[in-house]
Amino acid sequence: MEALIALSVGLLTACGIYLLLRGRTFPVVLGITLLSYAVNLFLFVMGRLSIGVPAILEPNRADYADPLPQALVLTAIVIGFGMTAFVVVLALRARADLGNDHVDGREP
Amino acid sequence: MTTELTTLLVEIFVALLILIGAGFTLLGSFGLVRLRDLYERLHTPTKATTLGVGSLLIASAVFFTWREPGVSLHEVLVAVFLFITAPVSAHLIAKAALHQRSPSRSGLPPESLLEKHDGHGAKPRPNAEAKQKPSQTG
Amino acid sequence: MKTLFPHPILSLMLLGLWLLLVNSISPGQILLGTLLAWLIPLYTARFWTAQIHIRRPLLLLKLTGTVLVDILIANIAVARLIVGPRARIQPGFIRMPLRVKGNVSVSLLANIITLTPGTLSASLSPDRSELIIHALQGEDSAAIITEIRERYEQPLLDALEQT
Amino acid sequence: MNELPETGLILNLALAVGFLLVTVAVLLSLWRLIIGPDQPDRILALDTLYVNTVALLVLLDIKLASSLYFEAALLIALFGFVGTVALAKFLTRGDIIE
Amino acid sequence: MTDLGNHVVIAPILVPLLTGTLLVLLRGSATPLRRTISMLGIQLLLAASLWLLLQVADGDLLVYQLGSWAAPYGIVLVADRLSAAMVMVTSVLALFAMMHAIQGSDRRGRQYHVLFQFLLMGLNGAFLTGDLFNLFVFFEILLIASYGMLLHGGGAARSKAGLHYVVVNLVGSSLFLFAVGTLYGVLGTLNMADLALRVAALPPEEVGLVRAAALLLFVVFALKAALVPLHLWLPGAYSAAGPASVALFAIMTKVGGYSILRVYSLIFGAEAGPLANLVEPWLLVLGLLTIVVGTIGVLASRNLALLVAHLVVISSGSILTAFGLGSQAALSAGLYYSFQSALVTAALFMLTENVARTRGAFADQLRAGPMLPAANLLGGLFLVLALAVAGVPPLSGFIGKVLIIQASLDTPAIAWIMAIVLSTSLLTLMALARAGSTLFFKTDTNAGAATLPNAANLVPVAAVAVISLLYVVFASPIYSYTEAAAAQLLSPADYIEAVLDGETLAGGETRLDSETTSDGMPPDSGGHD
Amino acid sequence: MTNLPLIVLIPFIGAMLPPWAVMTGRPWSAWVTGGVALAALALTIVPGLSVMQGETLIWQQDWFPALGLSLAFRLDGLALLFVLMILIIGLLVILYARWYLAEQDPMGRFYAYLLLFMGSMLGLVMSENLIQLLMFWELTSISSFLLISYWRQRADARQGARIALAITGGGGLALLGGILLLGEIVGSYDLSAVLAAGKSIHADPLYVPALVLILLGVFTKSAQFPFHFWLPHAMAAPTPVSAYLHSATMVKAGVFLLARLFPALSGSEAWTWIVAPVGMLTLLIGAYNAFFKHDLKGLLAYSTISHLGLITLLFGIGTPLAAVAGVFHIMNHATFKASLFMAAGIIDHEAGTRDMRRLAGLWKFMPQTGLLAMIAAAAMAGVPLLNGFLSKEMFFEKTVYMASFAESFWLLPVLATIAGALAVAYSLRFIHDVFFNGTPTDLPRTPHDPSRWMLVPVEVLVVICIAVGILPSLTFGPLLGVAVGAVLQGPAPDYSLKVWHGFTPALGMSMLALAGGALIYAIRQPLFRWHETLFGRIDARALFEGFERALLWSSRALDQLIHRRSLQFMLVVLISAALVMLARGFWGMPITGSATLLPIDPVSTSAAICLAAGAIGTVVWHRQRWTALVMLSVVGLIIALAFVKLSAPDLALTQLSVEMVTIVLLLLALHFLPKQTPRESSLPRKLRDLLLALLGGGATGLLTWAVLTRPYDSISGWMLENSVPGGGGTNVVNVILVDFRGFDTLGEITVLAIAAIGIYMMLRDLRLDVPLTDDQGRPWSSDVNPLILATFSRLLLPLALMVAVFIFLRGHNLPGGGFIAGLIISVALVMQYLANGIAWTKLRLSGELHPLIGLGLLLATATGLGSWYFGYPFLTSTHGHLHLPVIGDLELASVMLFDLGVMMVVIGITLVILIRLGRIGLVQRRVAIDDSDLNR
Ligand code: NA
Ligand code: NA
Repeated sequence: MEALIALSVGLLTACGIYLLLRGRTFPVVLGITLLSYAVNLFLFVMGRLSIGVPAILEPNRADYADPLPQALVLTAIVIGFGMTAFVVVLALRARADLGNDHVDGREP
Repeated sequence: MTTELTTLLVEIFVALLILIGAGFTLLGSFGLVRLRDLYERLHTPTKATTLGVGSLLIASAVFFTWREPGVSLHEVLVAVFLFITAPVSAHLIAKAALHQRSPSRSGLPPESLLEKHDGHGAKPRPNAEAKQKPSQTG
Repeated sequence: MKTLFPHPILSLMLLGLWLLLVNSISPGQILLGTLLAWLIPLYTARFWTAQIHIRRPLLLLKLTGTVLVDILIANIAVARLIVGPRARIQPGFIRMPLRVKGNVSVSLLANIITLTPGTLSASLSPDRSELIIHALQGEDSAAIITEIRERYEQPLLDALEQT
Repeated sequence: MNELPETGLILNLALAVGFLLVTVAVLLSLWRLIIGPDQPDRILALDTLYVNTVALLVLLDIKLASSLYFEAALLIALFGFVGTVALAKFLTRGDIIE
Repeated sequence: MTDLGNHVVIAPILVPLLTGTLLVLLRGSATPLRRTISMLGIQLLLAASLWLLLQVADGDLLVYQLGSWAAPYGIVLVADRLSAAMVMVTSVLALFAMMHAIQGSDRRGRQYHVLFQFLLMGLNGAFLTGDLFNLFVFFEILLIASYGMLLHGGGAARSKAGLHYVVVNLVGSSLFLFAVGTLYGVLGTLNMADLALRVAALPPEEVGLVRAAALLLFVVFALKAALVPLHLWLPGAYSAAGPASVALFAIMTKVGGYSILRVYSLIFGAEAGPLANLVEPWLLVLGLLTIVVGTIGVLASRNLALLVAHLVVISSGSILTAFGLGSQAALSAGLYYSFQSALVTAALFMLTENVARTRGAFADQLRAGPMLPAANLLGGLFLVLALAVAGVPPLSGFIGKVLIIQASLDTPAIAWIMAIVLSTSLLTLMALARAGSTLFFKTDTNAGAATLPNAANLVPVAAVAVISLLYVVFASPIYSYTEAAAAQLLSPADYIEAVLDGETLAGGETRLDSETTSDGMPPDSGGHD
Repeated sequence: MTNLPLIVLIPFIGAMLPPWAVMTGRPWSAWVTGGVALAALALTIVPGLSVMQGETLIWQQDWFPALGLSLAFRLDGLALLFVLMILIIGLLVILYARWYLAEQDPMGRFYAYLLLFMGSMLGLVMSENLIQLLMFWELTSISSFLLISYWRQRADARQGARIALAITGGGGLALLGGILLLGEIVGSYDLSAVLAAGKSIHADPLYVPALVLILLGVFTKSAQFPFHFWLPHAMAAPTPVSAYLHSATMVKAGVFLLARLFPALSGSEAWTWIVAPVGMLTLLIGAYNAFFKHDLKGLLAYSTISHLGLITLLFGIGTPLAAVAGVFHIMNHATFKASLFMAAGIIDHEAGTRDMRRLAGLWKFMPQTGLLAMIAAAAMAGVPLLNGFLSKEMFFEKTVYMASFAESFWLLPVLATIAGALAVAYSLRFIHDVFFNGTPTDLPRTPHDPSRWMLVPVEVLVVICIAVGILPSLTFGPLLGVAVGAVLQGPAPDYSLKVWHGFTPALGMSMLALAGGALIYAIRQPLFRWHETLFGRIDARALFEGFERALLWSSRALDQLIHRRSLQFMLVVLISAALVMLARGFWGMPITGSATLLPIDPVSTSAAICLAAGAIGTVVWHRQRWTALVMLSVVGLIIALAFVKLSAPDLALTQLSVEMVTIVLLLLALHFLPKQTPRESSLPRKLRDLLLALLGGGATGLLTWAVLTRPYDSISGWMLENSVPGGGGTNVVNVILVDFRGFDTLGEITVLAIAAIGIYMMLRDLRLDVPLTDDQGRPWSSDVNPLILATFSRLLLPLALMVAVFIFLRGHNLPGGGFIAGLIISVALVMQYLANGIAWTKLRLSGELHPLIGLGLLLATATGLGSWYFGYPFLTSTHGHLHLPVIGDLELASVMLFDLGVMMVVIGITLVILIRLGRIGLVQRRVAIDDSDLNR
């Protein structure tokens, strides 16, 4: 399972980076989103993998997933959402101001 | 009835529901792959998949009702929700497909009809509700 | 009373929903559920512009039963079509003029058509006068329209619209 | 609660088969999603994928004998619908909130 | 009721937060009211910062346990000499920037004051937090506020620069999370003091991972600090932003520098075993390179705002070069330099706007424009600030540069540092002389008439000029403070002890025994039971 | 003693007066300035007298001990000599400038700059601390920049000032380096300590670098070859400035420093081999160029260069007697050169030109000026009975003395004589070409002697030249004595200040020079032509300009290379940097650890396949943006499933909700963006990006693998244990979010609030073209709100609200919480907008949603502040059970209020963002309709 997760993180990062390096705003936003998925997944699994043991306290269970990375990822997701929303609107603003959707503001 | 027998019966019942549910779920997706045009494919998930998941949800309701104290019916909520929304989703997808003139094996309805359904040609009836201010009671 | 309890049926539904959600019928939860079932419709009342007047509740109940049974039939039918030879599928579009007029009844009819055997409501004309239906075995469109009219549209008309 | 019997063999077997079938369903939906060919096809496939995952979650709930993931299933059902509506409306109207 | 004095550590965060929130609630209120509230907030912040500074000046470390949860379990704020000084400089800068903004540039959009306050909150939080993930959160606060402030006023140039700035920083934030995640994944904690303890006791097989994370974190901080080659975002962003915004941005590169200083002295400091002094060699080389590249930018700039933006890069390079030397004298020199360069570059940005405004269509372009009616005043202020920033006596930059060179005298890097610092100073001076001579001396008779600058607009600029002089006059006490701050940084044991309250657990030891459990309990937990 | 700093301070304070005084009347600024200089001079008298007794006065005040910087002033013979020169010539220049400056010249500014310069010069020569000396040194560069560029409208003035600043300022920086090294060698920056260290400094390995750097400062300031070229261009300054800066003060600062540090630095081979040749070259080049300049001030400028070379050469020779000659020539040169500059200024002022090719026969028009100029020029030429003769004689004597040491040194007296002859020639030219040699041609105005007072300063200086020339030991003698004592830091050598030394080789050289000079002048016309063809094109300014242009060009080229305004470039750099650092971190370390791993199951594998398909699909279809978006949402869904599988229900719920809102957001945005991405990346570019992507993916994958295969131990055990007793909730994740790490959450909602504000700001007045057709060119369906959707979506709202309340209330103990509840409500409301439109929905929503942002933030903060009231830190929570009849046990926690704040912020923000974004199209369409109305 660990290998699967590592591969997933790597793949998401790779796809995110490739899209980040495109010349138009929309693919870049998609890239940012993919990259933040990678980051969130990565940050989450830093508490290691555990199946069927959510961090909801129950009287007869001793095993729990590490709750702290989950809390961190929640924060990261929320912040990431705010940032994505901002950059999406900025892309629109740039398109309106610059007349095109190239990240450098000019058609190549 | 002994506890063991109850357990067995419930288990068999739940197992059956699971198998039926999973089977229909698969059937829905299978149709998605097998059928030949979008309009045909639209039939399968709306019916089979919805029923399949509904069956699984009932299995869950039975299982938890039996396993934990009290009646567990909240799964019904999801099932009802799916049954209400699935046709709406299908309707909207079909509408989009007709708008895009997605090809159909049997041929699309006449263009004039599609134009009319797109709201072109005939003037659409204005949405009366949007204009009038809503009263408290509606 | 109307302003205080704009939608008693909705309120009841919501209370039921609450109890389903919490999986409990303790007095505290009933009280809390009641409170919410009162407050939420109060806030959302203005979204419910069309008041549904159920004239024949029993007919509606019967229709519900018919639909549920038809859903099961529909699934088996569809299953056979999917798994069986594809040649058995002779699809076609059917244009069905509507007799129901109300928002709720038109919507209900469209949904029922989709959930029941072999048919799918593909498009409702913007003036709500007709429905384009896609049928998996649509050679005999008249028969399909007749069946829909008899099985679903008429009961809907009777239960919700006929005065 | 602790005196409850363990999940039995039949149920486990059914769960295993169930997981297998739903997993295949997921992959088939994914296949349709990938091959399209039209935009509405992809919406349909995505919608089905959402419902398939509801099925997976229900199975997981039963398997873990814990209803902790019920809300997730509920939200997937809800958001699958909203997503389908938004994607479809984009195709017919462009402006989805207007 | 409690003594409010106990909460002085968190005040620099809460004051702007509450001011900002109040301004959000007063959506649509009149500009004078917004200005008054904003200004009052800053004055309150200034008072709080001063109070905090006085509290830590004698060497006390103030630890504030949020939610009464002890470190390392909860988040703590820590005020030492360095963080208090950073907060103080931020507050002073905020005052000047706000004085400038309320002369009219805040009017270009309604949200200026809100964004300004939240940016202050982010800055102060970053300076005060003792928790690595919380540092990330405050980074995000200050970044998103800075995105807004950069775009404040709108226009094509800002949109383009903003897009670059935002996307680059979003990637930076992702890297931050990768780094923090790895550190947590290996060390199992987020509190910086606790991280320091655990790094010191790191088993050899984990060294590679932690080093990778630490270096990745360095990339993030270097990006914020505009260390070459990660400075590319800065010139465009800073030159496009309105001066009322960018005046406050002058401190933002300092956040990067601060974080480098904090993390690599505390967590990866001298006691970090195989990871000790991890980034110093990088810092030294890249810092010098930054100075060179910044100077190239200064020479090549065709407008004043861009030139000043490159000056920010140079000053960042100078500070990080000093930090790269690592000795107490060098850190102290870097800090001394850092405080004044933030103020001076901010004032230059403000002056740029004043000049641009009087020159009409010529704005801040470095070409002959209309005769300036107030050339003496504007040019005089420019001269003073230019000298200060180029490191020419008798202004503050001179002492800063001398201190940095002096700190390098007995190191092998002396030749490089002296050659680069001195020659770039000359080139900077030449470029500034050219710019000043073009702007204030040279006139194009066909250029039409310039307008008279608003004298009130120049008050903050003049104030910084005076401060720059006073900074030299009182160099000795200021340096004593930075020296003490550097000493505090170089003895992280005190910090660790203060934060963990004497708890000296080595990494890997269990913390789950009942004793430590009760340590972290709030005094009133379950109070109503 | 204590008035030493006052001497320096007075001009600085006085510099503020002239701009005020000028308001009373122009002359007032001159009198005030003169008064300031006089006051400083008066203050010098008492300490000056003690210095003449051989004392060295030092006043010291700690300033910045850590740096070695103290406020320290020193008055010894050398300093006194310079102070007197600065103040006395300064007074004369002030007087002269009063009549020199034209009506339109702002006089207040002139005198202010002049006093600034005077103060800087005084500070420089009186500094006891070397860093302080350097500060004044740079101040002289800056104030001279201001003085040279005084006529700022003139391009040559601006440029001359910039060249001067670049050269002398740069030299100052080198000097700084040298001084820091010297201080490092000696251990102190106090001059006394440095001088006391004496020759021991030479042994230090840092000596040569220190010497070179210090000499760079000296040579630039004193216009030594090859830095001499700034001086002629500084002649664009008003003539009083030239008379002051370029005779007695600014340019003398360099040689002053040579003299000042003479005991510490001189006497080594390096010293001799650097200083003497530079001095000699400068002497010759200056003299040569002076002769060929047609501009009067140009001639004087090169002559100054030449004489500074002479002084430098003398110090370079390094013997005590040479030093005596050097100091003596400093004094003499100051007097005759200042008077010559003033005379040149008068000629320029009265005749309107300084071009010697136009000037001629002025003797008839201005005999008084002519006489004074003639005497001063004779002094410059080294004519006996004038002061210039004496020091030049001493110089010749030293060259002869040096020649006796080595055979090859014979060149020295020869070159000295040639330079002497050239000096005679240019002095002759100055007199003959201007005052005689025919009649003036085509002068702008008719010249005549200037007003009486303008001549007084020249007369004073010329009288000194004569007096010193005849009675050297009675005039400059005593001052020279103490000055030399100070330079040598010991007893002065035996030297005699006599007019007649008998027939010495030096006298012969003098005579030879006089004769040779006359000869050179006689054949000037062919020489001018010869010079014109050989060196006519060489122009130092053009060289500097060329250098500056090259610097500018190369920096612009480099700048364009480095500072590319390309996002892709920035990202490539950033990602590469991260990769390099990761590689460096991992280098040589094992990747895989020893922890036991979990098995892989088919469901997870299939999910991973979906994830991969979604991610790769997003990349593959990124040109078909809508399709890419669909693929992206698959990734989001699978991530949520992963969270479910890996025991993180809260995360799954949040991920799903955020995912939903993000997709709606992206769809809203996509409407206004192109639906396709053009193909514009070249194949190499794509391959580069692919490589970088694969490396990045590989790196994070390996990082993940490395961490996951290692066992660890974390602080979260404590959190599990304390969640119920400390935080009052069984959902540990939620307790961490709202309690243990509630501060993070407060920050997180602040980020959201700021994002909303920024977005709100960006959307104001946003004008975007609304596409009238879909990407296949088909007009949009006009069925805006399909009925079936509208009908069923209305049912959704109350249901979703109910679910949200449920999720919110249970969050503390079970998966859920304010954030998720907020998003559910938001999505339900967004659904209303989707199905029914903005206008319809807005009418039915009670109240605005914007205030929720501020109120939520306020509520969350206020909850945190509430704990202050009970004496606990910010965000300290409390919880407890409330026993109510019928209802039973009700658990309440203060963090629920906090969570409520979070929920409010989330609702406010999501709707503000989405609805405002949705409204763009609405507004645009309305605008379009209005426009078409207008057109009709
Ligand atoms: Na039950
Ligand atoms: Na002539």
